[in-house]
Amino acid sequence: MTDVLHPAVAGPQAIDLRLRIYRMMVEMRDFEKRAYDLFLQGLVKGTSHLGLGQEAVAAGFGAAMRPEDYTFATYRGHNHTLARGVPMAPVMAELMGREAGLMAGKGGSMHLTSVAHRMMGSYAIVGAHLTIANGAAWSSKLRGTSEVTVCFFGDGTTNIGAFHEALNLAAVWQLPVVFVCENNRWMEYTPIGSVTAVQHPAGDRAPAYGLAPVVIDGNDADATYAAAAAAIERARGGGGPSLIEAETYRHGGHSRADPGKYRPESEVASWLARDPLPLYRRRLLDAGVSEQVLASVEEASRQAVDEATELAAASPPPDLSLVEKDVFADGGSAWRR
Amino acid sequence: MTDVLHPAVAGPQAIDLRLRIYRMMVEMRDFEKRAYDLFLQGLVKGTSHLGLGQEAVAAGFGAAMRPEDYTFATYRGHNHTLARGVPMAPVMAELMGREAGLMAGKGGSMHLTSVAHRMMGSYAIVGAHLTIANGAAWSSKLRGTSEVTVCFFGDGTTNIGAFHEALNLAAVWQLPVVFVCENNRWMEYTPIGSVTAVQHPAGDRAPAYGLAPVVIDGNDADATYAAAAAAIERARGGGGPSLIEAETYRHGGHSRADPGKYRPESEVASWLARDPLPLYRRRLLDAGVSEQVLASVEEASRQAVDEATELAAASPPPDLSLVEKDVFADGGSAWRR
Amino acid sequence: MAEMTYRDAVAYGIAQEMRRDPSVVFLGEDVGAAGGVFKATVGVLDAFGPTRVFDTPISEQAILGAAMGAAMTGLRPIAEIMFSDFFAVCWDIVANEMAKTRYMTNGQVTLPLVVRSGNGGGSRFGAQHSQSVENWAMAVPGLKVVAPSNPKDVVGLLAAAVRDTDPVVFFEQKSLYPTKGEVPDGEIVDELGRATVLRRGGAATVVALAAMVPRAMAAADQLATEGIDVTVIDLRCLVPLDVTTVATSVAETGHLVTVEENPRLCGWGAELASIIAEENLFDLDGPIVRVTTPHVPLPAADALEDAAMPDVARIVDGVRRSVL
Amino acid sequence: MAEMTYRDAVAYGIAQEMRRDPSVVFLGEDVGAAGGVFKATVGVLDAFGPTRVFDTPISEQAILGAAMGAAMTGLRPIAEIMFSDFFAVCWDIVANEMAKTRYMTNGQVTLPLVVRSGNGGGSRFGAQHSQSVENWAMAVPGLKVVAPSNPKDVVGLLAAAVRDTDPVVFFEQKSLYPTKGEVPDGEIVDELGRATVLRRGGAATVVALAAMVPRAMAAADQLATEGIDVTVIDLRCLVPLDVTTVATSVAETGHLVTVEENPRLCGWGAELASIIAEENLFDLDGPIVRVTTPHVPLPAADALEDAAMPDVARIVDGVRRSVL
Ligand SMILES: Cc1ncc(C[n+]2csc(CCOP(=O)(O)OP(=O)(O)O)c2C)c(N)n1
Ligand SMILES: Cc1ncc(C[n+]2csc(CCOP(=O)(O)OP(=O)(O)O)c2C)c(N)n1
Ligand SMILES: [Mg+2]
Ligand SMILES: [Mg+2]
Repeated sequence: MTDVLHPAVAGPQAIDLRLRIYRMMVEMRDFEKRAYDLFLQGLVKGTSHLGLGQEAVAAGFGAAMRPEDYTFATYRGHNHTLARGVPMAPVMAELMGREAGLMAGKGGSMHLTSVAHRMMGSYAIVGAHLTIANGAAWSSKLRGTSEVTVCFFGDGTTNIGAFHEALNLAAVWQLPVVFVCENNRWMEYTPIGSVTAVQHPAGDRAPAYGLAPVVIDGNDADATYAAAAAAIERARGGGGPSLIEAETYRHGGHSRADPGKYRPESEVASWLARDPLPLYRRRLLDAGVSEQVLASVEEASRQAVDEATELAAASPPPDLSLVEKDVFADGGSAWRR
Repeated sequence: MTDVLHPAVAGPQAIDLRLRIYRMMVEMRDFEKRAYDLFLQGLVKGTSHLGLGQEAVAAGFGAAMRPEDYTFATYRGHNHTLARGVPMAPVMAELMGREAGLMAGKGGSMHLTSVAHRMMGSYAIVGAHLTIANGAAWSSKLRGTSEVTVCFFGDGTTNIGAFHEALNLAAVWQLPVVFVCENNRWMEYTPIGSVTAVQHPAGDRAPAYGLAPVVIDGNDADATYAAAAAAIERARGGGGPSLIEAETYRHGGHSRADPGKYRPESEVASWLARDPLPLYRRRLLDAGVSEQVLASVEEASRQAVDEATELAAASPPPDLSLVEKDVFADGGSAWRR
Repeated sequence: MAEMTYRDAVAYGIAQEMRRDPSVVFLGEDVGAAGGVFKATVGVLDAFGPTRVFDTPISEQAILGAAMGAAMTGLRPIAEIMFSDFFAVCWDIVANEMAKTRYMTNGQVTLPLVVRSGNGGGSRFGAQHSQSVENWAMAVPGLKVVAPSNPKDVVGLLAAAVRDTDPVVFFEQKSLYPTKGEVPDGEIVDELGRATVLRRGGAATVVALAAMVPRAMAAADQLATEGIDVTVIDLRCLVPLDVTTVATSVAETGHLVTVEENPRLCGWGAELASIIAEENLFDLDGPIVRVTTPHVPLPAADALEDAAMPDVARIVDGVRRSVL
Repeated sequence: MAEMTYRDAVAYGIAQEMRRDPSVVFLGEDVGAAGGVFKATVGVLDAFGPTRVFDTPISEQAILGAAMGAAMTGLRPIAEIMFSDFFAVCWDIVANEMAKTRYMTNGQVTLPLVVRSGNGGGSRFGAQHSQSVENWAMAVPGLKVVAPSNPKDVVGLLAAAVRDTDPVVFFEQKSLYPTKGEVPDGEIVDELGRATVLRRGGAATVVALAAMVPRAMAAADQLATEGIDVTVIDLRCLVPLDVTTVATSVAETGHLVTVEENPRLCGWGAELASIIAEENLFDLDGPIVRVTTPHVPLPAADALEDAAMPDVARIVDGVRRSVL
């Protein structure tokens, strides 16, 4: 566990950054709670995978990234999408399958993508996007830019072949990529410990790729920021890839319909007690931020979510012509001539 | 490197075993040299991948296995096939695409299989057979037998996804399987060091699966036997899988048409100087085996190869009806009714 | 005789076979303790315990490799690939290893195993969790391919698949899981490679598979009200393919319409159409019409997904175009 | 105008595009220093250096993932999958990622990349190194699929593929590598989706691809001696598919024979046959005949492999069965 604060969040001068991180976390939390409500109301029709409880990872890394950096995420990618500054309304509309959706409803919750924000996609086949993230990082390097790619995935993902191939290639080619394993202890309904040969699915495997093991408290946004800043800096400076394991927990089930009852109550309770939001809120209060400032962040977030929901709900279903659009780059789907 | 001899080969009473290992190596060497001649004569038509120089691995492990144990090998599997007692003639005939072939010509050099000898196949897609070897080991465990599975593969194979998946599952399920990485320093034409994040492609990765790193001198048949006996014993006793990296070298090119010229001359020379056969021969002489005994082993091998070649060459091409045979278990290929 | 969901029929069928034959083992992701992500294997772990039912890591290649190696050495594994889209991460084991090993070894290796998988669209899961990939499997020599449309067939065809000595890919259509049907009491064992004629009519032969079967039946109802009586055939298996039943019917009706969920190109409909166009051309009185999903990935939004997949209206239209 | 092997045309084509466009990079196993295991990329590393040509580990998923990520972010990669059989170990990246990402992102992501691969049989490599898998790619919406039959087309179609804004799977038929043909001087850029009519005759339309093209031409020669003059079409691309050229010819000849190397079920021949059987049924004067490899894995022995693959005699026979 990292117990030194990154200089950027250590001093009182860092309040702006920390408030930004807090704001991101609050927005993620409010957004996803609303998404859950909408699902209960039958308005989110497909599946969705919430990151409730894991906000400190997305926020800490999001805050440490520059606009030119690339994000690759999984189906559990709402938080990582918001962290790049993608507005809530199109994300909400995408979950609801509306025309105003980020991808006009064609991708759905599991595939959030906003190239304009360098949110390069959410991928729903476990493992694949680690190899694709490499490609973006490789391109950044070949094009001589200073872009860094950050790639998020879960603990369960460390047991699939693509993980291994991606990590090795990243290390051999010294790519500017940061792999972030959000170890929330569970795959879908199976505990990671029961199917993994090592205790830290990512941390204990870093040496297999010549990388340093890094295991951090993923519920502590200062710790995630610190690890992010260090790894991103290193990557940007030509120091190659990192593999970071952030220990965290999802508060709810795996996907929308799952109550998550297979988890021991005591485990759930102990992690709820370590909820990253109140933890960070307290820390900001301790650092001298006023209750009022925090409350106004929270109020703004609630409003933003309300507005986004309204906008999304007001949007019509996508035009049916979209079914045959954009299979190919000419905009169409014609496979014959 | 292992520098203690296994008790079984340590004392003078072990001469029989060591002679057996020597005989296996000599037969492998002679067999493959003949296979190469036949290729030059246009009699071996498909591709083939020789293990010349790597005999000590196949022989050491072969000698340590019991008849009930399973072997899984790669396209470079002639030696491992012979090591299980499969007669030379059908192997030679298979290389030549003849009716008398081990699989009547249907598989070819890359797919040597003799279920009767528990040689469960040679596999030509890098990595796949590690997962299949697990399956055999899993079955042995579930059926309550004491069978052990030994699975051979190359250094380049450690970078493909299936390697990772197989090693993790073997460790989690504590399967009676021994994975043997024959590190001959080269993939096809690319040196393993240039594409691998760690120095020992298997050894340095064993800890990623909770396994002990084991790197042995793969050109020393006593060392390979010792490592094999220890790992097989452990597996048989319920101690789970092992991953062994045997350092060795192929004397020739990757496959039949490759002269292997991409390799530095000094590297080739240094490894030829460590040719496992003369090394072991000298050791047996030192241990008191007579020149005469060794010469008779060698003479018998030459004769066996000659006979096998004759038998194979006398065999006709396979009957064309085999094309549509044994796609399915009813013996046929009918996909319709 | 009990009414049962398609979902429950899966667990019922697995249990029937595991009870009968101790060499049947079952493995996959979340299949044991959780009873499967589609809840199609609830109770199997409880009934047969952790020495026969195995939760695995997310390692599809390792899962199928384990199944294959076990099948080579005396067991009869049933492996689950959660969504059929994930065949893409382990296709090597299916297409290059399982399918070819008996052939390459000249019959030495036998692979009695079943790979079950949730297949198909209609659940708003988007392009990577909704594919119909039965044609991927059909295109590979050495695999048998099954796709039941109702609970009784799930049980009977699963039993046939488990007892079969070849590798069988068994597609369960995800959108059918909640549907119900009668399942007779006692052991049910069906036969691979026999299509079922669900309805007879002289106007055209409509051939469907899995989730397209109820839609084809609904289309037949609608066409009947217009005086167009069609034969509806549930293909049930793609390999072995029951050409006889289809060809016999086409000889009577003169018209063939296939209804498939997979995207347009190179589906089983194309195979069937080509067989008829080669062997029974002169029986045809009108064009062979294939109703398929267009050649697009599946969109996530409900409105779009519904528009993409073949529906009753498109089937009706397809029949009309054929009999015109 | 120079005579060149199919093999050399690959390196020539890659070099033409890499010279023209600095965003084109090239990666794969043994493709650089060794010039490729088929020696089809000799000289490319020397010409463009290690900042544009990359030897990779044996990690097909990582290779294609790298290509895809690079294509998303400004480069135009050419990736090699050594043998097309190995698509099975990275099919997820091809079928689930490359093919679907533009669609799922509503056009946000563009993937200008080419995956080249050695395809097909005839080299006695056995079942895991001899497959024709062009139908695997054709069945997946979102991929373009190319398979040239001669050196000039290799250069021109490769250029078209590299310049195309979509992911293109480019199949090089391994047994064609040593064959020679004329390649015009200067830049050669062809067009995807245009079949070539190689020979015209009124008796039947014979459509072939890649290695089957020279065999179809030889069959046409033989048939001509019997007074049966056929049209031979080299399809060249499967997606886009030049239905127009084929259908126009069938309208003239009344007979369609497809000659494909892939195993029987669900090949491009089935797709083409079904299209004609749906859209041009009444142009047909005889059965549509598909000449294919039987539905078997390929055997290794030369005698067996030759017996399995379509040869001139079987093509001749196929035409006879159609025109009868
Ligand atoms: C190749 C593949 N196998 C299985 C799945 C089904 N699946 C989706 S999410 C998931 C669990 C992933 O666990 P983890 O990587 O820990 O991520 P988390 O969901 O906990 O964020 C599984 C098994 C999949 N999407 N892709
Ligand atoms: C998945 C896959 N990728 C590529 C190949 C082509 N290939 C065959 S052997 C080989 C090199 C393997 O190297 P290694 O594992 O070190 O084994 P060695 O040949 O040295 O015994 C390659 C790349 C293959 N057969 N399968
Ligand atoms: Mg997890
Ligand atoms: Mg090697």
